[in-house]
Amino acid sequence: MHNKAVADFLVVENTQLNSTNFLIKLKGEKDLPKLYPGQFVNVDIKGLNDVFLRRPFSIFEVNYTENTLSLIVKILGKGSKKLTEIKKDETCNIVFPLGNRFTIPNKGEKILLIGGGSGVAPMLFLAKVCGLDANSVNLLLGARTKEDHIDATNYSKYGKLNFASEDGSLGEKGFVTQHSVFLNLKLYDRIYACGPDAMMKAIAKEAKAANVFCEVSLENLMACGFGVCLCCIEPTTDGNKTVCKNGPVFNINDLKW
Amino acid sequence: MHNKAVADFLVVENTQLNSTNFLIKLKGEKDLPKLYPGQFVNVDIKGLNDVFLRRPFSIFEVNYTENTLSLIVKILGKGSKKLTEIKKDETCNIVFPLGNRFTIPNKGEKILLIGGGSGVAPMLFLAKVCGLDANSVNLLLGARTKEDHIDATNYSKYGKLNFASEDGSLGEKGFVTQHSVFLNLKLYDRIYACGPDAMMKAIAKEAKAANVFCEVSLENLMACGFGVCLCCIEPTTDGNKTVCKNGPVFNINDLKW
Amino acid sequence: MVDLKVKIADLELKNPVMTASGTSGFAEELMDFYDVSQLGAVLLKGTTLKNRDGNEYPRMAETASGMLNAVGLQNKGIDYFIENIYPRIKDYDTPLIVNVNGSTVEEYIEVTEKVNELDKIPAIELNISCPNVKEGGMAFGVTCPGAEMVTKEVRKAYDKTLIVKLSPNVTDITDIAKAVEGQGADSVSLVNTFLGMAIDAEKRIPLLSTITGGLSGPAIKPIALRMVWQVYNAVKIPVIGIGGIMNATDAIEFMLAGATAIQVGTAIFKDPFAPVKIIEGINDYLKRHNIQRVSDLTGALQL
Amino acid sequence: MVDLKVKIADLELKNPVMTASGTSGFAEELMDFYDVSQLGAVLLKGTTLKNRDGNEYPRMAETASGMLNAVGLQNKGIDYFIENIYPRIKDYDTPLIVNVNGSTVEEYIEVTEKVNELDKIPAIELNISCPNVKEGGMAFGVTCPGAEMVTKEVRKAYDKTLIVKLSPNVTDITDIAKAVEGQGADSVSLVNTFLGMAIDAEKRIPLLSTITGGLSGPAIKPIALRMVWQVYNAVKIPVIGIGGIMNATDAIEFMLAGATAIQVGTAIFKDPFAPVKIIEGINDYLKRHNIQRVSDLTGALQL
Ligand SMILES: Cc1cc2nc3c(=O)[nH]c(=O)nc-3n(C[C@H](O)[C@H](O)[C@H](O)COP(=O)(O)OP(=O)(O)OC[C@H]3O[C@@H](n4cnc5c(N)ncnc54)[C@H](O)[C@@H]3O)c2cc1C
Ligand SMILES: Cc1cc2nc3c(=O)[nH]c(=O)nc-3n(C[C@H](O)[C@H](O)[C@H](O)COP(=O)(O)OP(=O)(O)OC[C@H]3O[C@@H](n4cnc5c(N)ncnc54)[C@H](O)[C@@H]3O)c2cc1C
Ligand SMILES: Cc1cc2nc3c(=O)[nH]c(=O)nc-3n(C[C@H](O)[C@H](O)[C@H](O)COP(=O)(O)O)c2cc1C
Ligand SMILES: Cc1cc2nc3c(=O)[nH]c(=O)nc-3n(C[C@H](O)[C@H](O)[C@H](O)COP(=O)(O)O)c2cc1C
Ligand code: FES
Ligand code: FES
Repeated sequence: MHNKAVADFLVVENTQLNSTNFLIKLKGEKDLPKLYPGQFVNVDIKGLNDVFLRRPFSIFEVNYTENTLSLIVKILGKGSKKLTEIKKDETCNIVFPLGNRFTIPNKGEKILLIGGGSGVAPMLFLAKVCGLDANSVNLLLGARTKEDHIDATNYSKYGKLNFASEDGSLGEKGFVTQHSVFLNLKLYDRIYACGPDAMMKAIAKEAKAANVFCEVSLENLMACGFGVCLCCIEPTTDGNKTVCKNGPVFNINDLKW
Repeated sequence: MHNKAVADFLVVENTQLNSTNFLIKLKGEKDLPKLYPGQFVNVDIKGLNDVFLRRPFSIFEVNYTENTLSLIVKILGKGSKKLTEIKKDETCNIVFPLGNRFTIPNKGEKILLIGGGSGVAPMLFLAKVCGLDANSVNLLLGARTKEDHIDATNYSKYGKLNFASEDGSLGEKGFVTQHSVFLNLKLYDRIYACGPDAMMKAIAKEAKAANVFCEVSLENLMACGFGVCLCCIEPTTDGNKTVCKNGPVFNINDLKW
Repeated sequence: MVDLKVKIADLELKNPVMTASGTSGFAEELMDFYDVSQLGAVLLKGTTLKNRDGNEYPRMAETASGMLNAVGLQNKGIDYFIENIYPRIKDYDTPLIVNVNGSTVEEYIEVTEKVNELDKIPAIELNISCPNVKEGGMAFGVTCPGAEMVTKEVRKAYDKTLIVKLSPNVTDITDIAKAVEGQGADSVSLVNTFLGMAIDAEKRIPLLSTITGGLSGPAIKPIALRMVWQVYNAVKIPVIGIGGIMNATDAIEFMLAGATAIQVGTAIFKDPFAPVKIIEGINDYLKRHNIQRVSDLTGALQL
Repeated sequence: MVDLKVKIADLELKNPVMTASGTSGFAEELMDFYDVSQLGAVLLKGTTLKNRDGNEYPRMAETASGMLNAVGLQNKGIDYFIENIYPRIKDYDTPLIVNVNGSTVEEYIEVTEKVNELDKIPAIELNISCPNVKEGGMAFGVTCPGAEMVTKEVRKAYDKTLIVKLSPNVTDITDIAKAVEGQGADSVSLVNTFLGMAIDAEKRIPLLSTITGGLSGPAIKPIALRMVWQVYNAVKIPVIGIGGIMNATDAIEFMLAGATAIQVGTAIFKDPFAPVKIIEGINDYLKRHNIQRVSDLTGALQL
């Protein structure tokens, strides 16, 4: 029943990962509930006259022992920028946990996880949670340049790391959909993706053609984040669904793409 | 002509003076113009959703060598509270110098300066600027309790210090208008006062009765601070005048009290 | 102990704090956070006769101290509500009020008739003020004849408490309030959203798919408060105040201006607990000011 | 170089950025900060036939992203203006526009006739939308017959550019805009302030001496922008956009929505340099987007 909360978290870390991405680790006062890849939190951005609503960020890492959760925050506009300026020991108020979650794959399945930009956050979380043999997991991370990539070396124990960059400065040159691990999608039992809309659509198109199970996590403009305002809709075969509550994870077969 | 400015100042000091008052010292980039007792600055309070307009504060001290000006800020509501939380090395945007000024007394005149609460700020500034023999200046500072008084010992070189407190914990017990130096106003050539409205009215009444020159500095709600909005009016014998531009200093004979 | 109970015609509320329609779903979403039985009432999402997909994305734009929405009454229709949602929520221990919408008078009547049959719905709020739909909606709410007509017909079809929700997009809201009072409305709630617009200057496009949308949030509070005060002075039926209420102080201001109860809308998006905190805050205020009954606040502004 | 010039009927402006009436005094106060000749135009403080003391203190209340004012047209009357203020300011190198007010049509006419004689005043703005005075003011601005009547009479008395300033406190602002256009207005400026109210919950009193006042600032921007867009699509005369413009982006949004020029009001209180910064910001935008003439922005919203 009362499975969601609003709470002040303590900022225990704020590390700049690269030119535009920050890792923000938040410690809860009460014990965290179990959190799942795909879920997000809605953050109150304080101290700006022109930011009124909260801002949604995916859960990237959870540590139940420390009672912390981490976000990867990319500077996009005024709210995200302000959030990256938050300091250790300040409080950060979040609404959580929000959204549905990715379907956890079955043992033995071969999976491809694709993250673009700050969309890597839920993908790395998912890789960790899957609990699969690293050999059966391909992680494909895409960004514009090497600079924009987040260091994911720690995640090689959860899957094979592959990189794509538009300028070829890290991994293969081009979009993720041009990467060699993306060439034959029939190799995978499941594909999961999170990233910019255009990327999600390109992936969905290929996954559909290859008839492979594929879940994508969508981003759009939210007012409430928990399903009451109906602002964040995505058209589906079953009508308009909320990205914040019915999503953010959708099976591509349910989308009208 | 262009004798007013809007500028970012650097906070070089923020010292808590007592339970509710803070001394904030601001350093300008450009050379300060000559500033006069009675003038004020209008401060942009950053980082609050519910504070939209600037907040006016009297100039308390000026140091042309350091290029600094200081304010005494008393916590009254949300904006003043936030301002007292400003940190050294942060910037503070002010519009300045605003308002008219106290009439500087002539050599040899006997004067009484009365400051109540944060109204001590312009009084101490005036005491310093007068350049009179300390023997001819009586400074009367009033507050609720000793705790609420600001340490003014440094100012004894500019005049004789007298204190009034409602509970008798510092100086004489009672309001400033009950203080012994206030008993015979005929002793003074000029009386200057700054403080809460009720105090100003009580002083004005006695000064009028004694027929002594008296200037009071008024506080009221301001939107612009430089005379364009006509929100901050005080009725005078010559019609409604703006406290921010025609004031804040008024000769009591011009007021409709 | 202070008495928080208020009455909207025959409808008794535990306290004057309701949630606004379209900002609290069908109460279930709030149940994810806390027990809605604490609330004075819950206004359910605007309901029409048939399924409505609502408007296209984007439906939301943030503005200074507010937001624009262009949801456009997305809902699955009254029958779906009755069959699928009502059974799940009907036993919540707080009055559930259906927000009734239509493109035509007939549609309003049909929805009302169906709601009239629902035991556990003690009141309806007639929405003649939605700025986000092409037909009906606000059109009825901005002229006296329009407002009169639909109120009159719905009144005939409804036995329980009839609240009419007014549009602020009018020259004189007291005219509309008096018109619906004259046709038997038990209460008026105001305001719905203001018609507004937002533009992306860089891309030179509107930020909403519908170009214009409804403005809500603290930005509108001063106007809403003025309207509540005007309407309170113009009608005899209880007034429900809505518009930018974020905290207990805001709620109390609306009551002082004349509201018998208030609705919390956009504030819920920032903090789902806002209505609960507002109840607590009102309680504290009454204690601090030594006021026995919250109803004593209604219209208690000293002029 | 980009071309910032715009035309309001026969009135040529260096750039589209004016200051709004009542927020920039008689231009002299801005001269304390910078040379007003940089500005597109300066709208002078609302002027009436006779001296007006305005309303009692308190006249101002801060609200979320805005403020309420209840100044009530304090001014020394048109004769005082002509004798004492006009000589001091008439040679400022920017169009000075008198904001004409009255309680009766006759008063509007008399003020207009006197202003008509002033060589250095190239235009007037007819204020039929002030919410802060008991008679006249907004009363003329909220009905078509009222707006028509006063516009018609003033038009007869005035040879130069006649701008009519519209009230947002109406059901359909396009009706009023069309009505004044029909009576010969050269341009419409909108919006004036929204009628609002603020209360001190602790003291249970209104925060303004007049109970209600006019709301301005960013809070109203979305509504003002919508109205400008509607009016732009309804009339042929140039539209001047006003309401919560704080920066160049806001100004550009109003132009995209259909404004030929804009006025900066409340923003001046926060930063007297706001109009100057807005001019710079528009200039940068045009360069960045490779747009030659600022006038190309007017109505350039892509739907
Ligand atoms: C479910 C979900 C999970 C997310 N997870 C992450 C994450 O883990 N890390 C991360 O960095 N970001 C994430 N985002 C995106 C993040 O919420 C936005 O970057 C942030 O809200 C932007 O706020 P801002 O104030 O910086 O931008 P603003 O200044 O408000 O806007 C800047 C520009 O970006 C556009 N914009 C803003 N938010 C969105 C959006 N959600 N969709 C489309 N356009 C938008 C605006 O329209 C505007 O043009 C997520 C979004 C969603 C919905
Ligand atoms: C010319 C001038 C000089 C001043 N000099 C000083 C100074 O040197 N030191 C200092 O501490 N303060 C000074 N003040 C007062 C100071 O401006 C206010 O305390 C401050 O603006 C309050 O802001 P706030 O956001 O804290 O209060 P808010 O939260 O906005 O308001 C709190 C309460 O105080 C009332 N209030 C706020 N400001 C005023 C006011 N100016 N007059 C009457 N009631 C008010 C409000 O109506 C409200 O009830 C001066 C004021 C003026 C006009
Ligand atoms: C996203 C959203 C959806 C809304 N949907 C409805 C609705 O379906 N029916 C209705 O009468 N009002 C609807 N409203 C208006 C609110 O109930 C309320 O009148 C308005 O938002 C003003 O209050 P607020 O400022 O507290 O939000 C909606 C408002 C928002 C923000
Ligand atoms: C303090 C104040 C005084 C005003 N006086 C006048 C006036 O005399 N005449 C007039 O037409 N408008 C007057 N206005 C309205 C402004 O010109 C402008 O239309 C309104 O404030 C909206 O713009 P803004 O949000 O940029 O301030 C006044 C506004 C304020 C805030
Ligand atoms: S953001 Fe409100 S329903 Fe999704
Ligand atoms: S505050 Fe605007 S005139 Fe004084």
